[in-house]
Amino acid sequence: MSVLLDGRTKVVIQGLGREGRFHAARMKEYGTQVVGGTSPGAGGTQRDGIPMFDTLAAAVDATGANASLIFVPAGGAGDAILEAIDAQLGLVVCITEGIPVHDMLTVAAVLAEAPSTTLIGPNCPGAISPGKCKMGIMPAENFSQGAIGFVSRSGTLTYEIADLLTRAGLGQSTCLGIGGDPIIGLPTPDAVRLLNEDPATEAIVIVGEIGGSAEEKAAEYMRAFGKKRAVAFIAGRSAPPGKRMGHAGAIVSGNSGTAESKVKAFEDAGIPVANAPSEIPAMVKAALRR
Amino acid sequence: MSVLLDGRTKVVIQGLGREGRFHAARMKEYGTQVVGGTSPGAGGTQRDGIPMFDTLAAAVDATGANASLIFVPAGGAGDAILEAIDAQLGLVVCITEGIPVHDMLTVAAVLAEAPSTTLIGPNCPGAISPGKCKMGIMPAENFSQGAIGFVSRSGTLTYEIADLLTRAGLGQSTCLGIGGDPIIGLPTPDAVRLLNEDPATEAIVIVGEIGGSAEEKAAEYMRAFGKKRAVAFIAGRSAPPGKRMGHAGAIVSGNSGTAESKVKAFEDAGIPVANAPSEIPAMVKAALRR
Amino acid sequence: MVGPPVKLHEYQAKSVLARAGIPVPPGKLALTPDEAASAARELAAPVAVKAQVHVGGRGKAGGIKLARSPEEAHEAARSILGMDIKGLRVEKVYVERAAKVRSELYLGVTVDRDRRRPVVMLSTVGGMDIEQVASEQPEKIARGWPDPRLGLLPFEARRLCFEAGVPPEQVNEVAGVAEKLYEVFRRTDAMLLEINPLFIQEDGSVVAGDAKLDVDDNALFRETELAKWKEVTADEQLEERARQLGFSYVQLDGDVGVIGNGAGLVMSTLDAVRLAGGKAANFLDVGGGAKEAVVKAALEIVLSNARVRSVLINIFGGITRGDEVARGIIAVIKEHPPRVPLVIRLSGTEAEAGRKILRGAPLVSRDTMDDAAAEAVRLARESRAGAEAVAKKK
Amino acid sequence: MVGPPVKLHEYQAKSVLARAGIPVPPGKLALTPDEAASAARELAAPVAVKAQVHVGGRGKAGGIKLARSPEEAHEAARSILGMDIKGLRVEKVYVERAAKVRSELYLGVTVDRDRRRPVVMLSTVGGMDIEQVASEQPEKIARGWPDPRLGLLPFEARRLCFEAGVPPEQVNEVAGVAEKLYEVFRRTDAMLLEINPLFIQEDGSVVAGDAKLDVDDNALFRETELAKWKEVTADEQLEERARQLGFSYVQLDGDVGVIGNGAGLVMSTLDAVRLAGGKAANFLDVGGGAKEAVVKAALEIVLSNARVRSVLINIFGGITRGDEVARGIIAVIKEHPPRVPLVIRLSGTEAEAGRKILRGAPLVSRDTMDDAAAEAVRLARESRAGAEAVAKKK
Repeated sequence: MSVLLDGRTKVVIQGLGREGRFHAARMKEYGTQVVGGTSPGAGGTQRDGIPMFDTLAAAVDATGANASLIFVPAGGAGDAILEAIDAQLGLVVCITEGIPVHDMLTVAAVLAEAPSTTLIGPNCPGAISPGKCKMGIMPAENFSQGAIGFVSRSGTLTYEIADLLTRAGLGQSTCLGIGGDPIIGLPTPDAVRLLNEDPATEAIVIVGEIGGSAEEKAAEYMRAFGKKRAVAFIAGRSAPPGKRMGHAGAIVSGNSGTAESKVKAFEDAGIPVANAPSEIPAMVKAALRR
Repeated sequence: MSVLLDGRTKVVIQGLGREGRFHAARMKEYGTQVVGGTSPGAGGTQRDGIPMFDTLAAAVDATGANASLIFVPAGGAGDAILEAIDAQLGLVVCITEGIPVHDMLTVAAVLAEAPSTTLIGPNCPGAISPGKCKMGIMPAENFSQGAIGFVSRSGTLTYEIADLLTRAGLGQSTCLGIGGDPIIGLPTPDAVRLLNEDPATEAIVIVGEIGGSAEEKAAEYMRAFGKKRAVAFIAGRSAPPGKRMGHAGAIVSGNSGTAESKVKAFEDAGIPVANAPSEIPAMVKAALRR
Repeated sequence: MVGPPVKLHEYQAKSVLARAGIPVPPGKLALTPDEAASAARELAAPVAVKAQVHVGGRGKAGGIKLARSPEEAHEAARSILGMDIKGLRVEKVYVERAAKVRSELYLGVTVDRDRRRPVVMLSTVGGMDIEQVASEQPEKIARGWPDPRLGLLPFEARRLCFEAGVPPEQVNEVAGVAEKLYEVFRRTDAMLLEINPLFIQEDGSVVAGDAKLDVDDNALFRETELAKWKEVTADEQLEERARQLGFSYVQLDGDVGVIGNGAGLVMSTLDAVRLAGGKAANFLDVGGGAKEAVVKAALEIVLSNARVRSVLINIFGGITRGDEVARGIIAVIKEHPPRVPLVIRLSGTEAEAGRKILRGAPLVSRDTMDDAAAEAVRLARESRAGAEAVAKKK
Repeated sequence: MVGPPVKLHEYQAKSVLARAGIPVPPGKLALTPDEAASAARELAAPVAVKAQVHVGGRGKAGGIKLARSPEEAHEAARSILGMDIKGLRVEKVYVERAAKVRSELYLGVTVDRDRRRPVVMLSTVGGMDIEQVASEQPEKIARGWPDPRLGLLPFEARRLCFEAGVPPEQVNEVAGVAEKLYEVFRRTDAMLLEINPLFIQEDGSVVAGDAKLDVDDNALFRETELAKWKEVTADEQLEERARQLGFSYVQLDGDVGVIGNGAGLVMSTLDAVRLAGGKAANFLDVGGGAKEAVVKAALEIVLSNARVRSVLINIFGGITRGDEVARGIIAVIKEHPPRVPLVIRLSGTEAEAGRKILRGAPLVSRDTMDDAAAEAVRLARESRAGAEAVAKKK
């Protein structure tokens, strides 16, 4: 098993342009069911063998899709997410970076009233249940099937850690790259909850970074409800306050969002925190042995 | 039993000004628990023995109210309804006439996502469960306790028919004066459903009027799910098309909203339709005998 | 008191649309043929000269004319100004640069009572009455129900276009117009906002052919700019005066004047009159808690209708008190005895006191609505028969 | 590439507020003492003369002066213009009619990440840094989280006022300002919008004392008017140039230059440098799929920092290809051999090909992030030690 996505996931690519085509091809190679694409005016045509539609509603009607992957540029991506919620898809992954915060505030308000839709991202690499389904832009070769649930706010750091896990023989149940923006669809605590409740997941790797207090909330949740062992890592321990470190969400403002606070929250919850990504595999193995 | 309001209903009056005070006094005489009133700036004072609050939130906090009755003038009444939904009250009755339609469109959208709140009105006389609780401006002496559920889009016509029922020995379980506006909180079909499912209600009197298609939908519902006998009456059979008959919602537009269509719908559902209010009591008695 | 929506003229509605960034053809209002000619000169003809009146079907009635020169515009305006269209005199024309039409769409927003949502409608059958399209070719109308908190979202606007069959090259522009139109609908407290037809021109651009904007009367308090455009036609003056006095009045074509309290009760009273074989001369709801002065004014308005042969007053007292009503009636009778018989039915709050006040006054009292209606109809019939007999004798 | 919010000056933010109907004192911008004096004359003194710079705490730094006459305004402007406040030179002052202050409020709107909602804050402790109030007297701040689809509703605005303890006579006006402020927040794509202090004047009226408006950099494409006000300080010029080249750059104060792909990976690389006992000179994320030219530009920017004593390049290839990165590095090395040692770690997509390209180039290659960081720190330390030895000898 896995969470959110598996062999039954049928994906429409919203905004199937150049970038989308590249990744759609990789996803199909991986075995993901890419059943359609949207691009206004392209309805009735095909792109790389993928049937195209003018609207997501038409695509879902015709294909029975239950998920979408969004490559629409930042100015229209909020609208694309709303379109996906309106189409009642179960899983929506938005890769797009740079969506205005106010657009995401609207999305979050609508999403709060659409409990059947899970949004991953925006500004994220996507999600993968190794061996079953890949919805995103991550290089598949760094991932392998197994029992480690993995949630991360980063992109390449996710690949790096997945690669370390894979080389150590620690395959993954599902990896959720939830995105580096201040307002995202599936924040760390919600992602951790999903993995904690997934029977196929034996241990959880939580990769956070400075900014916000999602890690503190996830730690709190695990302290109260944790059924699985967990190991955490926080990126940005050496980042100065007041500076945005690449991710719109990675900023220490005043006393909030510091790495210290996050590390302490995990340690208080009995979750060991790695000093470097390279420490993670051994710590996971140790946790599984406890 | 009764629906929506009974002896446990604790009411705050929103906009407790001159009109509100008059009716609050009548309601208290009737035995309704009027636990508070709101008027910005009046917090901490009393009006006719009713404790006053600046905000509804404060009133609910202090009194444990579960219902509100709104007398706020039209320009602010939509906001008052939103305040009541925000306070998570179970029952909100809005007496105010003349609320802009766009304000009610917003209210309806918010209400659709607040299933625990029922709004009666606006532009309505309110609701009464005779002998238990009165939330509205109706003269109590026309009503009597019994087993007839009664829903009506009108004000005085409701009193007239309640009076006829009462004189004929047909007491009422709950009377819902749902209001004459085109967009109301509890339209006829929903009100009929509540009464149909109320164990204390033996028969239902449905008083509609021209405009919209709520009566048709109520008839459809009763045809499919009706557990109770029902009698209907439609006001405005002789009204010309295109003219608003006193109520903002009482207008025949094109082919829609005609009395003929409503009468036919009820008759098709096996619900007899009275030609005049005076016929209703005998028809109810006949229906109960069937 | 509820009033009908405030209707804007085409030129007014278009100025509202233009400010919202919706393309409209350049145009000028003209009150005389000379003004129309100079407008045509300024706009560089050909132009359309269009009657500005608050009725539909002005095209068929000859209220729209094409003019290829200022002289033709002068001539067109001369023939349209002063014209009578469905009882309304044309006082002004709108002179507008003629569009180069490739095809016509319908685009409109109104309120869907059943769904309790705004509804946006788009059709490639433009220029026709949308109700007619709805009944004859319902599949030709695409509908969307935006969340009023979000407005018409870009994806919803595009979906409407694709569903309606708008040519792909025009989808972006038409969707953009639809989004803006919804925003105007919201911002103006509109009950109905239509662009019909919405022209697709030969060069592919999109422009509003005609525009209709009806504003919610209940929202005029905050639509101060639009409120200035409110016009009351001769027809509506009585209804408007009644509204200012605080009650609802609708003129009908029978001879039994009707006064009551509460819209449902008055509608039922009209129905009772019809059941008794008569026809009501009007609908008049004095509202809740009417005082003596209001009742007096109401009775005077009803009596001012020359067709009225009897008046039926039906009051079920709640907040309205029977004694107040009675005093209002007595005040009228004292000032000048009414020329037609009055039938009154008082019930509810202070009905007894009211009946006491009316005792001895020249009027008929009945206990029930049905009896009162029957009596009012009988009296009107008698009066009619008398009048007919007199007429025959002459 | 993510950028910091665009900060508006007080006078710019106030012009936005004024257009939205929020009361602000009359004021004029002045670039010279003479302009300040004539502004004071026009406004009829007393006035406040305020430095317009993008830093907090200008009051304490002497950047705000009261002037009771045009002459005093001249003198105040003379002393403020050209002043250095936290490293920024004052180029303009805002001359504003002085308010007659009875009390001061704080009113602000920002984004609450945890609740994923806008948050409106109101406090009767005005004129102070709100974070300080939040930590010292948290009970003094009333908060509301409006639904962005509805805006700040009148009842929510009133509730904030009553909860904050605004005097009842000012509740309507302050609530009105809060509603309008939220609307400006929404309409300007603001990340932060503050009126601090919001003055209650002696006559009971309410007026904005100071205003702060930070606009979402990601929304500048549609905030075309506000985008014109974007200013890049000397400090930020390098970061701005990097953003225009397509990558994120943040200047830090260590001596190990860092380049990587992906924000999380680069942050981890900085952390690895610190763990190895060093300090990073910068954060630089080349983003996803960086090509040769971008890598070249990135390396040049890092090397342009005189403090840099070694450069650590950490690439985990995904969309970014190792061979493209390698070619970018080689291009720089060929053009002008770098003055400091380069340490590179390539992994993931096309890492092997990249390593092949780099073979023989004057740089150190390592397999893991930890090893590479340790080596870069060691090299920087060596270089520092060498330099210190040289300095000592002199």
